[in-house]
Amino acid sequence: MSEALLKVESVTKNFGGFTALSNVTTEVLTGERFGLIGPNGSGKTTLINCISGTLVNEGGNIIFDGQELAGMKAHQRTAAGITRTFQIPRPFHSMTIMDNLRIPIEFVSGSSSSQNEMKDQAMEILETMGMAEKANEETSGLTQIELRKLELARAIAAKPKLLISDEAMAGLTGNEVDEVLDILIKFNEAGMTIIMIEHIMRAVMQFSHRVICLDAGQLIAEGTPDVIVKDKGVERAYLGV
Amino acid sequence: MRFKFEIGCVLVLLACFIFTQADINRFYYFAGFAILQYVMISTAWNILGGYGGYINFGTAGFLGVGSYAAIALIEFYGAGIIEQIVAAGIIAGFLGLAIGFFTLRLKGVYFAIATLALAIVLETIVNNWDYVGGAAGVSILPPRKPELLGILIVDRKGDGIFQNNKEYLFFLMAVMAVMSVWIARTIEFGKLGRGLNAIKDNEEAAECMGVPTLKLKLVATVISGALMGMAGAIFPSYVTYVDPPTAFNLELAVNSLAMPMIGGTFTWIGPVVGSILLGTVQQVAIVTISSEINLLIIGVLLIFFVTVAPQGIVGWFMKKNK
Amino acid sequence: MEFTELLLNAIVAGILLGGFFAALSIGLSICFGLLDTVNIAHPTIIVGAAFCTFLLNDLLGIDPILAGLILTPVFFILGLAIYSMYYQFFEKQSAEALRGLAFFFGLLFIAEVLMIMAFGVDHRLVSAPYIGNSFTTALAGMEFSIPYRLLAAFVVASAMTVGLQVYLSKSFFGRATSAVHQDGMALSLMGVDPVMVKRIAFALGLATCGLAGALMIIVIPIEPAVGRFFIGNVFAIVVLGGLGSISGTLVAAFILGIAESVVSTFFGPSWAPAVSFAILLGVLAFKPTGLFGSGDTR
Amino acid sequence: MTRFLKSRMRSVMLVALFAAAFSLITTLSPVAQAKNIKIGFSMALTGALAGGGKQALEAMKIWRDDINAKGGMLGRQVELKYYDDQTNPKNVPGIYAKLLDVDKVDFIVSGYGTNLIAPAMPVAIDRDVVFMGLFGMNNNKKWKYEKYFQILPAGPDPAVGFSENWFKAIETFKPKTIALLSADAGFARNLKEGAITNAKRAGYEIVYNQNYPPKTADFTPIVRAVNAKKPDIFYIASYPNGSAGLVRAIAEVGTDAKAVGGGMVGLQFSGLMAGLGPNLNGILNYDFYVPEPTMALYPGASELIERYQNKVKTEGLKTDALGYYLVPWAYAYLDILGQAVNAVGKIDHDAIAEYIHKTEFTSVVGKVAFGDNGEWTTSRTIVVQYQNIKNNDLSQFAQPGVRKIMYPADIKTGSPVTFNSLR
Repeated sequence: MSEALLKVESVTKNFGGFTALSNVTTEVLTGERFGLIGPNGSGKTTLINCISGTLVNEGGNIIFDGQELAGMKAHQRTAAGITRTFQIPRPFHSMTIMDNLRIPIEFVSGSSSSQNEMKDQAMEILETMGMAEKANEETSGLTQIELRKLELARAIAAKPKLLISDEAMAGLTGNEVDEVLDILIKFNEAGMTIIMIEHIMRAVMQFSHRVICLDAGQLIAEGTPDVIVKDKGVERAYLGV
Repeated sequence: MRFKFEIGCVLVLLACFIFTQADINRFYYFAGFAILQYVMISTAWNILGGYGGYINFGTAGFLGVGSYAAIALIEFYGAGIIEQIVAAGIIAGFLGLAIGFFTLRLKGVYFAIATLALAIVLETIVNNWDYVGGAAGVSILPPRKPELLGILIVDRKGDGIFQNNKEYLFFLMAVMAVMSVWIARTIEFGKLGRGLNAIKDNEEAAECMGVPTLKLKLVATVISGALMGMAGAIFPSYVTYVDPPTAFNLELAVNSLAMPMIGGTFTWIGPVVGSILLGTVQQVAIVTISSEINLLIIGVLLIFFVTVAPQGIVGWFMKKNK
Repeated sequence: MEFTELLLNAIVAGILLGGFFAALSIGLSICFGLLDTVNIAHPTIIVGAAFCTFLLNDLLGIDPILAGLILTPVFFILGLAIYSMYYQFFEKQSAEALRGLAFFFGLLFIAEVLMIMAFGVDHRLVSAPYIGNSFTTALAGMEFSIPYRLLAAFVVASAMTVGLQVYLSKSFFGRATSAVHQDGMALSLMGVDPVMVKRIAFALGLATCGLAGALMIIVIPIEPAVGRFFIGNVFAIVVLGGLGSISGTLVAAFILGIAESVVSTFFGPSWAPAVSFAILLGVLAFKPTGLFGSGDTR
Repeated sequence: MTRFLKSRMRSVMLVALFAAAFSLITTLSPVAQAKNIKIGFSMALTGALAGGGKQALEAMKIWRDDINAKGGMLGRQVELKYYDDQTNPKNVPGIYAKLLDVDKVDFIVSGYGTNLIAPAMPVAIDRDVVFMGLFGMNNNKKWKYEKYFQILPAGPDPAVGFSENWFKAIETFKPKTIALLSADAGFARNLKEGAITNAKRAGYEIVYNQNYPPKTADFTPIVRAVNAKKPDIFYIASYPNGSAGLVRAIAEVGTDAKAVGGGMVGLQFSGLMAGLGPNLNGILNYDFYVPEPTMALYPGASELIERYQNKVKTEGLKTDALGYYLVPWAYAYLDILGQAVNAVGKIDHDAIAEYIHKTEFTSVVGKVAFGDNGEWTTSRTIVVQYQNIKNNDLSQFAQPGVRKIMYPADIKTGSPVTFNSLR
């Protein structure tokens, strides 16, 4: 493994009197498959909101690819190479699936390409995802797994260096989870660093090189999946004992 | 064919020009002017409201600023109509930029109410600005023989291009309306339009997919505002008397959002269809029904269309032909 | 001394005027703030109630405020009817707020026409012993005169606000209303029909029009189109107070009332609307959810 | 559906829509009725000025019936052709174009009010036709159109002439200071400008000069601000909403000004008079016609008003129950046109305009002569003081003694007393 792609240094975030993140420090290495776990309300989504720029952290620094992210808007961070998916899929519902993918291509990864080239790039991703035949359909008719896949496909279309996948597998069946895992691993092998937030332990442990666990806004454990699984603190956080 | 739409635009303008040369009742220029003005206003509104999903409730503010910019220029040095329109477009565009900075961070209803508030603030300022007539209103005397680049435009004896000022204004209005439809269509099929659509569907997702949302909204507000300002600028010359309640009328806010909605907000043709339809009904109602029933018809039509054709007439047609 | 006397009188007048504004806005605070129905026809419906008050007062000699109370259940039922229609065509299809806005505009026009046909276009007033007189008192060498009609508006509006606030925060139904505002799904899981809750809440909002109409005709002369004057004001107040906050609405109404009154007294009344709405714009620029709004901006 | 078909559909739809819109407008052309003389106008039947507009329209219908009973104009029956301008100046140019081009009316007269006359002026000038105005303030000042005649009896300089008599009436108080307040609306602002001229002529010191927005709900702060300046007189140029609000606010806050009122529009309307009742006592305001015995100089006016009142009652009209304010004037501006046309004997706008300029007419508003800009040669606004109002009963306002005439001197039925002495 090489040097750190993303450095999170003492990041703190408050909502009114409630501390959602307190002094979180960690780093993600280039090419790594990084797992982020923690019980509900532990601050996982808040952390990635701070990384992706939809929230502004009050304290600490986030450094991506050697660049300090403070003051950068979400779309600038996307252009810099950080893209995320949403826990509840947020497709552009007035567009076809193809057009959904064309938004990040046009605004980020392929802004200098012609319309036809953009279409090809989108199609290529859809083919990898196994959704090519649905390219010209509206999003309203999609099933749960298809929505999840669209969410991923759209994020991948931005050609990020770092992909943050926020519970991309919630509500999917076992087979479908494997399908999504395969896709993510495929893109990781092509060089994409991936942070995966997940409740499905099997998936996250199988996927990740390294895992951190948050509880009540604090980082309580960090290590390889084997270490995390045996960690007492993690167990306590999840079981509430 | 590549420029089919542009050719269509030219043909429409040609038809309008021939229309002004035919010796017919001048009433049609008045009615046509009013309808074309609404085509322009609702098209302009739709750039931000239809594509971007930001409801501008302050249409009257932008139009009023356009009208009063024109009046100020007339009072200042007797500016010609083209100068008025250009200047009003620039001023209203800047207004859009300024307002955008303040209000575009607001979402949904907050934005709508903020723009409404803005229109009221502007009306109050104009009320107290005596140079342009203030609350007392102002009469505009149109020049008898306007020239443009040394060419005589209007002359009663037939030496100019048009016989009558109203024909000239009608044609100008047609040019501007077609231009704004062209602009709206270009935006719709371009990067800006797709970005705005993404914003309408889900702003946060759009931002995270690399769409510079604030910038696009600002650009849309500026373009939309400038077009509204231009539509407002021609108004004083048309009506020859303007006072703040007329220039900042609530009717403008209602029509500018009702017309695109009746036609369909998702495509350029929607506002055009909506404003031709509703505008014609209004113009016809004024000169056929001389009572409050007029207003009743508008009310019933509004409710009818939004309940029966939720995607507008264009959406309804597309569905049927799927 | 004279300045202090003027200023204090202006503030008192502003609070009373704010009470009147609150009466006009409080129903909208429920319909718009809690239920997201952009009821632009709200002031016009109040004018309708004002005309009914006029009839009751003119024909039967009923005191306007009593008439307002009598009208309250009538407008509650009207609210049920309007919401049923609105639900059928918009809410059920989860249509954008924009379509609802057009619907209420249509409603506004129809209501105006009905009033023109029923009452004509002339201005109407009511008479009651407390109209045209004021309560005068001297305090610390300064004279205060408080018009009874505005005092009535203030008292009734405050009572209405406090009543609604208590009802909405203490009763099961009230809490259900707040819940439906935040998460309709959770409510259905609790076994409460969210549509029913919304319907009743909307009707409650419209029921306030009964009393608000009575206050309107006590305070100003009415004609069918006078409701349009207040569209800007009531929406500004609800938004300034923060959507979903009943007490915020009351405070915002006082702020606008005092602003208008003080500006009228010291800087010339013609600037009053600009100041009121500039306050709104200023607040929104710094706190996009209004004074007492919760975190989420919709 | 293919993209091509879709775009085809669109253009077909657009063309069809244009065609439908055009045909809808063109089919409006009515069957020409050559026999009748048609008089066309726009009138405010909805919107802010509808109260006046509806009243005027009924008076105009009475005139039509009268002249038709007498044989019409030029031996032809008269027909009124009118459209509702919704009190929105924007609608006016189109309406007059329709009247002249499509309906082919023989004459046009104006709608009610300055704002709605203004946008019709260029249309009339463009067609070079006689244009009678109903209650316009200085509409012809910029245009100087020689075929425009206006019925508001405010003299050759209307803005100043309108309040001239009022300022003469208050001389008796020997005032030194004056406060001026006006509604932020066209007509009222003009009135106030005229009043300022009169105040300066008389050498009064202006201690307060402000405008209020039409949407003002509470006027007590304004009245207090005025009182703080301790003016001897308080001139108000207001619209109906504000007139009512101010009368009440003054009743509640009180004032030491000796004269209050002047240009308060709306206090002449039945609804407001009855609604305000005793609060009106002491107000000194302009008026045009009141049921005082000396108003006999308007021949036939009281009979006309009686007919109007009966019409309202029997037909169940929702218009002003008394009709003092506009009925004689709306009748007269048509009557003068009718007299002129019949005297000239043909539809010749040049000749008719010339005739109107050189003739002194006698109508229900007495003797009328038009001078420069088509305004009256003399001012005949009357000044009345409200007094002896006991309750909110409307019928008392139909009796003499409630609105006594203070000026002009030749028809006065009382002398102005200080505001507070009548409270």
